[in-house]
Amino acid sequence: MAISSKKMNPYDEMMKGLWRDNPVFVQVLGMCPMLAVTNSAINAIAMGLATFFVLVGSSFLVSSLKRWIPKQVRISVYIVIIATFVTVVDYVLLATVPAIHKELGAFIPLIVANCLILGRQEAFASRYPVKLAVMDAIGMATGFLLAMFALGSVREILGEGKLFGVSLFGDNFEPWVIMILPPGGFITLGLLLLLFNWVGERKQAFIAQVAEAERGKA
Amino acid sequence: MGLFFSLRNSFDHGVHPRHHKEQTAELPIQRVPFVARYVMPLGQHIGAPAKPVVKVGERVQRGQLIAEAGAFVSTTLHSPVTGTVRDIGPHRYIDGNFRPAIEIEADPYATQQLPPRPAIDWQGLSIDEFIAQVQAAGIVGMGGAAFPSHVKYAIPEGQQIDDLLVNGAECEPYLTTDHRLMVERPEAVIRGTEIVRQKLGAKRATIGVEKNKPDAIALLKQHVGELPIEVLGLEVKYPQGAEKMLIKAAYNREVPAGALPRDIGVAVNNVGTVVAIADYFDTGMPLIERVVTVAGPGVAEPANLIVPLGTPIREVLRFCGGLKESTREVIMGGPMMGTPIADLDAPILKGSSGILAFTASETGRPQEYPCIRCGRCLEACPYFLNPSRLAKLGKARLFEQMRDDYHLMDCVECGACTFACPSGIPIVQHIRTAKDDLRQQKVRSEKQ
Amino acid sequence: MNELLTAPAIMTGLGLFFGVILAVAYKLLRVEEDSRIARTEELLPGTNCGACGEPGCLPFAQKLVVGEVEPSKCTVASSDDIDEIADFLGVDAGEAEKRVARLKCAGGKAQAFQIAEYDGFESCRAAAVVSGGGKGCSWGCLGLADCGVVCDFDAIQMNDNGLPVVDIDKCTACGDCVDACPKDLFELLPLSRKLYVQCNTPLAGESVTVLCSVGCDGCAKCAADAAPGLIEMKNELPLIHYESGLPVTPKATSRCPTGAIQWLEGGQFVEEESQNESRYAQLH
Amino acid sequence: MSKQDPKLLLQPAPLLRQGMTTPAAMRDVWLALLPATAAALWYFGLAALLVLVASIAGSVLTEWAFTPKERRAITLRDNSAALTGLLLGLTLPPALPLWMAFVGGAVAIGIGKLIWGGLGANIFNPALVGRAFLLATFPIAMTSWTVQQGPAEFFTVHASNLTAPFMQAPVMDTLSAATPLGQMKFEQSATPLWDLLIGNTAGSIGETSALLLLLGGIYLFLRRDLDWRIPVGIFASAALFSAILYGVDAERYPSALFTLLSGGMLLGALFMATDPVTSPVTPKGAWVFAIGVGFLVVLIRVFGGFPEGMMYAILLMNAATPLIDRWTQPRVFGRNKGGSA
Amino acid sequence: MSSGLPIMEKEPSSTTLVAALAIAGFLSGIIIIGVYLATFDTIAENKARELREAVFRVLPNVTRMQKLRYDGSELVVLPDNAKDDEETIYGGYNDAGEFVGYAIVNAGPGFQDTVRVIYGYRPAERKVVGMWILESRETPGLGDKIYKDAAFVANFDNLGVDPEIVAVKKGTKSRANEIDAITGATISSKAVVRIMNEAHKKWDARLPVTAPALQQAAE
Amino acid sequence: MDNLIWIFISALLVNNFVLAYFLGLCPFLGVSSKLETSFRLGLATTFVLIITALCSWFLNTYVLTHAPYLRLISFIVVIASTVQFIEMAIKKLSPALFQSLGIFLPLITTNCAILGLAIFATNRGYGLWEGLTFALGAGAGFTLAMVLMAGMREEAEIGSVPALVRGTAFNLIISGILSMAFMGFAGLFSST
Ligand SMILES: Cc1cc2nc3c(=O)[nH]c(=O)nc-3n(C[C@H](O)[C@H](O)[C@H](O)COP(=O)(O)O)c2cc1C
Ligand SMILES: Cc1cc2nc3c(=O)[nH]c(=O)nc-3n(C[C@H](O)[C@H](O)[C@H](O)COP(=O)(O)O)c2cc1C
Ligand SMILES: Cc1cc2nc3c(=O)[nH]c(=O)nc-3n(C[C@H](O)[C@H](O)[C@H](O)COP(=O)(O)O)c2cc1C
Ligand SMILES: Cc1cc2nc3c(=O)[nH]c(=O)nc-3n(C[C@H](O)[C@H](O)[C@H](O)CO)c2cc1C
Ligand code: SF4
Ligand code: SF4
Ligand code: SF4
Ligand code: SF4
Ligand code: FES
Repeated sequence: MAISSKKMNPYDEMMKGLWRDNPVFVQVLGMCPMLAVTNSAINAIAMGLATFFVLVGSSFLVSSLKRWIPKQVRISVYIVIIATFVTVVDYVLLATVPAIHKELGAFIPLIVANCLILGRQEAFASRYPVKLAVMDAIGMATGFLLAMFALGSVREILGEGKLFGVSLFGDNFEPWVIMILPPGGFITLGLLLLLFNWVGERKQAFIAQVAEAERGKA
Repeated sequence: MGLFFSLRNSFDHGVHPRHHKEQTAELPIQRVPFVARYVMPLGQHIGAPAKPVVKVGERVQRGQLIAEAGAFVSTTLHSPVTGTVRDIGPHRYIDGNFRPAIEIEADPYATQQLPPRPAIDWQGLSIDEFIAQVQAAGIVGMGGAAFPSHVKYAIPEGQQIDDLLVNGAECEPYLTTDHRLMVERPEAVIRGTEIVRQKLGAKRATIGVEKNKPDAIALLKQHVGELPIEVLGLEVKYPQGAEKMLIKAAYNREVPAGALPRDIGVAVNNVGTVVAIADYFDTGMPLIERVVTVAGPGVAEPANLIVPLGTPIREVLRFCGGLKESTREVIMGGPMMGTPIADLDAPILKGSSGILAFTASETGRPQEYPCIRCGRCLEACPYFLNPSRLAKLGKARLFEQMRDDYHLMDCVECGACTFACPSGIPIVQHIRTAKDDLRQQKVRSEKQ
Repeated sequence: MNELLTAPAIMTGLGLFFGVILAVAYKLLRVEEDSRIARTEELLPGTNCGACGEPGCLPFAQKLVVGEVEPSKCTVASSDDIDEIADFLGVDAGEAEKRVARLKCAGGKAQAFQIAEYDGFESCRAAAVVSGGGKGCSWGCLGLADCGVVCDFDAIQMNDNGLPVVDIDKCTACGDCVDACPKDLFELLPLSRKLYVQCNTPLAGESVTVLCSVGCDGCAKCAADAAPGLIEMKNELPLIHYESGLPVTPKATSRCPTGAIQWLEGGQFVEEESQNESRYAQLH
Repeated sequence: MSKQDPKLLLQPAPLLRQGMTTPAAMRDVWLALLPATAAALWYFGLAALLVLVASIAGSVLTEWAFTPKERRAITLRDNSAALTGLLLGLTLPPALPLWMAFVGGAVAIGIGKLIWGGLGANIFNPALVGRAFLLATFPIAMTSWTVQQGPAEFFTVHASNLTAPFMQAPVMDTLSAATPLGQMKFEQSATPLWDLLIGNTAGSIGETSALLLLLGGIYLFLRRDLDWRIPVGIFASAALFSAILYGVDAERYPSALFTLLSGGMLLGALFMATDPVTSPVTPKGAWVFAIGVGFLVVLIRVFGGFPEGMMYAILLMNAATPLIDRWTQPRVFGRNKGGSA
Repeated sequence: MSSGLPIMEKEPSSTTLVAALAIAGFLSGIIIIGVYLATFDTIAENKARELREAVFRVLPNVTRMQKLRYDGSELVVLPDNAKDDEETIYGGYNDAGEFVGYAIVNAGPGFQDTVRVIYGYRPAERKVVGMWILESRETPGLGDKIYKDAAFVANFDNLGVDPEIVAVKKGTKSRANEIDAITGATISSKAVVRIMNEAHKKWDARLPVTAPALQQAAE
Repeated sequence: MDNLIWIFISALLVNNFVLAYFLGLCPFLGVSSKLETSFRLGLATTFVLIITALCSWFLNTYVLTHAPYLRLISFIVVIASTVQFIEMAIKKLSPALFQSLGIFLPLITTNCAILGLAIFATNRGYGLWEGLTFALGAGAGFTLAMVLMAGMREEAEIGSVPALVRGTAFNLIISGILSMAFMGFAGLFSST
């Protein structure tokens, strides 16, 4: 196992999931739920929260139990752990918010297959202490949640003229039906990503400019 | 299909550029006077360079051997003038690079007469002797590629030439050297054809001439007499003169890719080549001069000329009244395949069929647009390649893919695709660039 | 109550069943392979997400080990992990001394004479196949940046003089520029070889100087000024025998009439004066 | 050396060119579309003109805005962005709100063309990407057809045309009409062929007049701007498939001629499937492409959910074009089909 | 990972592996069953309520229901928690426990994907008395009008089934067995009709005019 | 029979797993850069989907009737283990087959198309044959989408896609256009 001896700051571990290593925009993971259930902001948030719970929970467990899990079966054990959490979420949602559960449909169970979750177990939780693992999971899950929310709200606003079901533009708004349909999901996420890249590039250019200016001064 | 082809006498695809031959088609061939300095590059043919047999300071006679063949695929060089060898070393070649060459300073007082020699009895020669004679005469293909002719005549064991095809297509615009030769010396064309036909043991010979030269076709037909030589009018289409296209047009047969015409029993010679052979056997004159068309909108007095090899292009142009002010580009060869000339001091070579000068209005580089995949290049390419794809891959520097998946190496660089492209994409240049890169990589990997 | 038992029972059963099957399969069906592959796969996140463009972590690891891909293609691993993989795989690369690409020509626009004007698309090789591209010296740099285009590390920039300047920090000596240059002008040399001939022409004397003001005219003064045997004149160019072990000093550059031989502190064509300054500083 | 010479140019051979240029090809398409466009104005009046202008404006402005300054002059001069706008406009209903037409033009160029790298790089037909986007986004407005009002009421503009951006178009029941294909699909009633021929039907701005479209196609063919294999292949395969169905059940399925003359068949087959950029370059590929389009159109029209399938058929075959191209390389001279000598 | 593990650390015995998996399975089984049992009642209740609501919606005046199943010859009453299958329908009864009509569920392809329809049917009058969509992925704004458009749903409140239900262009409805299709969503409308016609064909002969009497009182 | 045909067409075109259901996007976006690989991944996925259909039918019929709450976890464990077993077996028995198809197996088991198939098939109450047809259609649809996507990406790779757009953003947008084109199949064979 590769446990780096470098000192790691839990806060940094958390923050990196939000932007620098954002699971959606940078790592391109978990695309299926990202696109499938983001046709409204509320669904996106529900899915994001479900993922949050599963990710943080299983990271905690995996990190705590890592000493007792033989390497050869670790994937299988992780899957069992994750699937257990997902089943729990599934039943809890079904019992408490059946309407949302119906909307999210088959995608709750599919959280198990979200590469993001197993990926964090393998790449992080199984290698680092509990505290770091949980912070990392929180960061990643929040990054995922934010991305879900961004996409969900764009799609809901344009697709229905509403946000969280509240009408924004009055009755006469012409909804952009495509936003709710699959192509709209792909294209909107593509454009969001483009925006993300563009901002990143701008930032780089800005940093370079500042550095240049400082070098000029020195 | 077959019937259709034989009626049409052509190949598939190709393009129809304006032929622009009116400038010089009617002008008789003139001789240019001797000048002060001649440069004979040692490698002006395909194959190994020749090896000098003279030294700096040595006096040479016109027609004297100055370099011997460096290998079997190589040929001899003879002095184009009587004079003194001034230098043997790097001189600028028409492709802009420096190449080893023999520089001869003409003797201004010499008569420049060829020492008279008796005609050679070609009929008595065995094929091997014939081949040796052709090599000794320094004769190479005059159709442009400058491939040593004797090599073409050395037919490997087990192969048989049935047809000799003499290439009088002259499909490149502006050029009229072959045309003038056929019109002015039809008997030499026929005699040269007959010599080669008999020596190769071919059953028949065909002289293929594009139909835009009706006078040449008529004259040749008159001179054929009883000989088994057919004079065939061909559709006017570029590149009718490319040998594989010519074979397709004349005999409706395809030479397999990578193979030579002789593999399907055909030998192809340019009319200039057979005339050079006729002259050598008649008068003993080796290849020391050739016919060159000087034309194009940038030339003051276009002409068809007999030029001693090694004459600087500058001198040839001076004889034609020099370049017009507006000239922007001078090329050697035809406008479709010729080489742009960087330095007018470069010499006329055995393979130089024309010197063409163009002004800004012809050489304006077309505005390049992205390829719109219109397919015109595919329908132009006589080799049925996919030039659009080749150019796209070339731009992306995917040279291996061009070679392995899109038959880069089959391209003869005829330029038909670039001619046809509405987007002004320099397709052939991408192709040449790719070939050059691959060639260099191969040399490098062989070195290691 | 019944259900309270079925669930754990079924799950334990499944676990046992597949545990046994897999354990047995693992024993019977295992295949030996390069142990580095397994180790590399260990270091990868194991997400099998395909984001690297390979069909999974194992195939990615296989390609990593043979050097076909770079570790950073994995989007999931953190940068530390990636460093670690790079370290692990880099063990046997064993680069003793840093090498950089050096250019055998200093004849930029201001020094080398152009006899004709190339009018085609921007590429040295494309220009080279059109009658040499019009540069008087047919061995010199054409300045159309093929080398810069192929450099994956962004290490080559064309300067105002039309010459490629290699950023010696970015250059990894990958050799792509060497392959790309139609004039064979680049060579990969250890950074420590400071005495360097920036010219490639086999011409000599006046033939050179009419074409280029910084070309080597083959005068052999450098050879005379260096330790005997260090510099040999070959093809009208100085050939420096570093392998001879003879002392190499800037003195060899002192009488060069054209500056074709240079003492390089760092990169080539860095501001001309500072380089000359350092040359003189070394001399005196 | 000859320093006193005028510095010669080294421009690689060939120096001669055919004379055809890409902007000229685009101009030809404009000319070819002129008669059909004029007829559209005759039938649908000013409203149609406004829709065309809006979609062209959307296209051209987007092209302008997202092209780096130094390339702008060239890209706009090649006429292709405006052509995309025109072709998109011709496929829109005459009563479409202008803002939607504008959005369509912007999407056509933005997503259909620019993200691919501009002219020549796109795989999908930009005009149809724009239209598919509009149809999926504003399905109701995009399927509200109007009856022709004729030249007498040239200056009539529909209230829906002038809807404010992002707002819903008012329902216009008085003028609404079904297209021949809609009637066929949902009522199994075929419009008389003569009406289809001269364009006396409801439909999108440019698709109604079969005769004038054919005329434009013939012009393009004569100018060698389009690959004749594509329209011929589409017509042949669509007619064949449709004739077979007609043979099976003449009550339910349209005849071959109806299939050829109705809807976007002619506009699509002559002007959109033939977009050189998005159709195969190889001659054999053109056949495969065309037959695919012909088959898919009939499949979608007859068995699918939409009355009209031309747009989707072309887009689907566009997606397959890279593969078609790869698998239909011409047989190289002197080689057999497999590519060996 | 599957194979070729590094031979660096000592390998745990196969039994350890099997045991680890078994233990993980065991624990997860316990957790899952725990959650399952804890949520079971609520979920069951939710489901039942949903079904009840649907049945009540398509059968006016119905306040009680029971599950019926066709066993090949006649309808038999099933307990409420029995598993549904294709042969299951629901009987609706009013306050007084009198039979009102059947609620029938059927599914079939719609415009985009499967549509599940439930409708109320009164054999005595040979009339459909209500329709509701249980599940569909029809296009928002178009196809989803089959349940969002009250006017369309109202079509089914008093609809003849003989010879079969027919969807006609909006505004042209003239006979008892016709419904107005939704403009712009003719296909979804027709799909609903087709699904109902199919179900009707299957059930028509099987349904007695009065269903078996209400057995247990649903609260 | 009609029903089976519709299930097949629906999974292949109308409700394409990738383009309409958003299943299996990770490999679809990640591994579709080369045609050859895409096609093989498609085949391997179809194979795993069929195994999945078999497993889930088996579980549904014999195990989950007793314990429905174990659906998710048992699907996962059984499918993953079965595929892993097959992977090992192929690797041992036919290294060639392993190199061409087997290396994809781990990637496939971790993607949601597989689990999605099992869940959809169960939700819809498909029997064995329906499940297998569904798997075949979904696999063919996945392969079709992969191959089309790879063709386009290979073409765009050597084209002039702006640097800013290159990468995932571009892949998503062209998937969107492809998905839009596939909308043309909506309602196929379900109308009239
Ligand atoms: C594109 C192309 C065009 C050619 N055009 C002619 C031509 O017009 N006349 C000609 O004699 N040779 C032409 N050649 C050269 C012939 O292919 C062939 O090499 C020549 O006729 C052989 O005769 P030679 O060896 O005697 O020159 C052309 C070659 C190419 C590739
Ligand atoms: C829904 C699902 C998701 C999975 N996700 C992952 C994953 O993200 N990464 C992973 O390595 N294995 C994952 N697996 C397990 C793999 O399919 C496969 O069994 C495993 O990679 C084999 O690894 P091993 O050889 O280390 O046991 C998943 C399995 C399932 C059923
Ligand atoms: C994006 C889009 C989604 C559509 N969704 C549906 C739908 O869910 N249900 C439906 O019946 N028609 C839908 N349609 C319309 C059908 O394609 C078809 O045009 C319509 O059913 C014809 O009905 P009409 O004759 O009433 O206009 C949709 C059209 C588009 C463009
Ligand atoms: C014959 C022909 C047909 C064309 N058809 C279309 C078309 O249907 N849609 C379009 O956007 N552009 C069309 N164009 C213009 C151009 O090819 C198009 O803008 C490119 O696809 C943009 O890269 C056409 C051009 C020609 C020459
Ligand atoms: S230059 Fe090559 S590719 Fe172009 S037409 Fe000629 S043979 Fe074909
Ligand atoms: S002729 Fe030019 S524009 Fe047309 S396909 Fe060929 S390269 Fe492209
Ligand atoms: S070094 Fe070579 S590749 Fe680089 S610019 Fe000079 S000639 Fe071109
Ligand atoms: S003479 Fe030397 S320095 Fe000058 S251009 Fe030639 S190679 Fe370069
Ligand atoms: S989230 Fe669906 S395949 Fe990765």
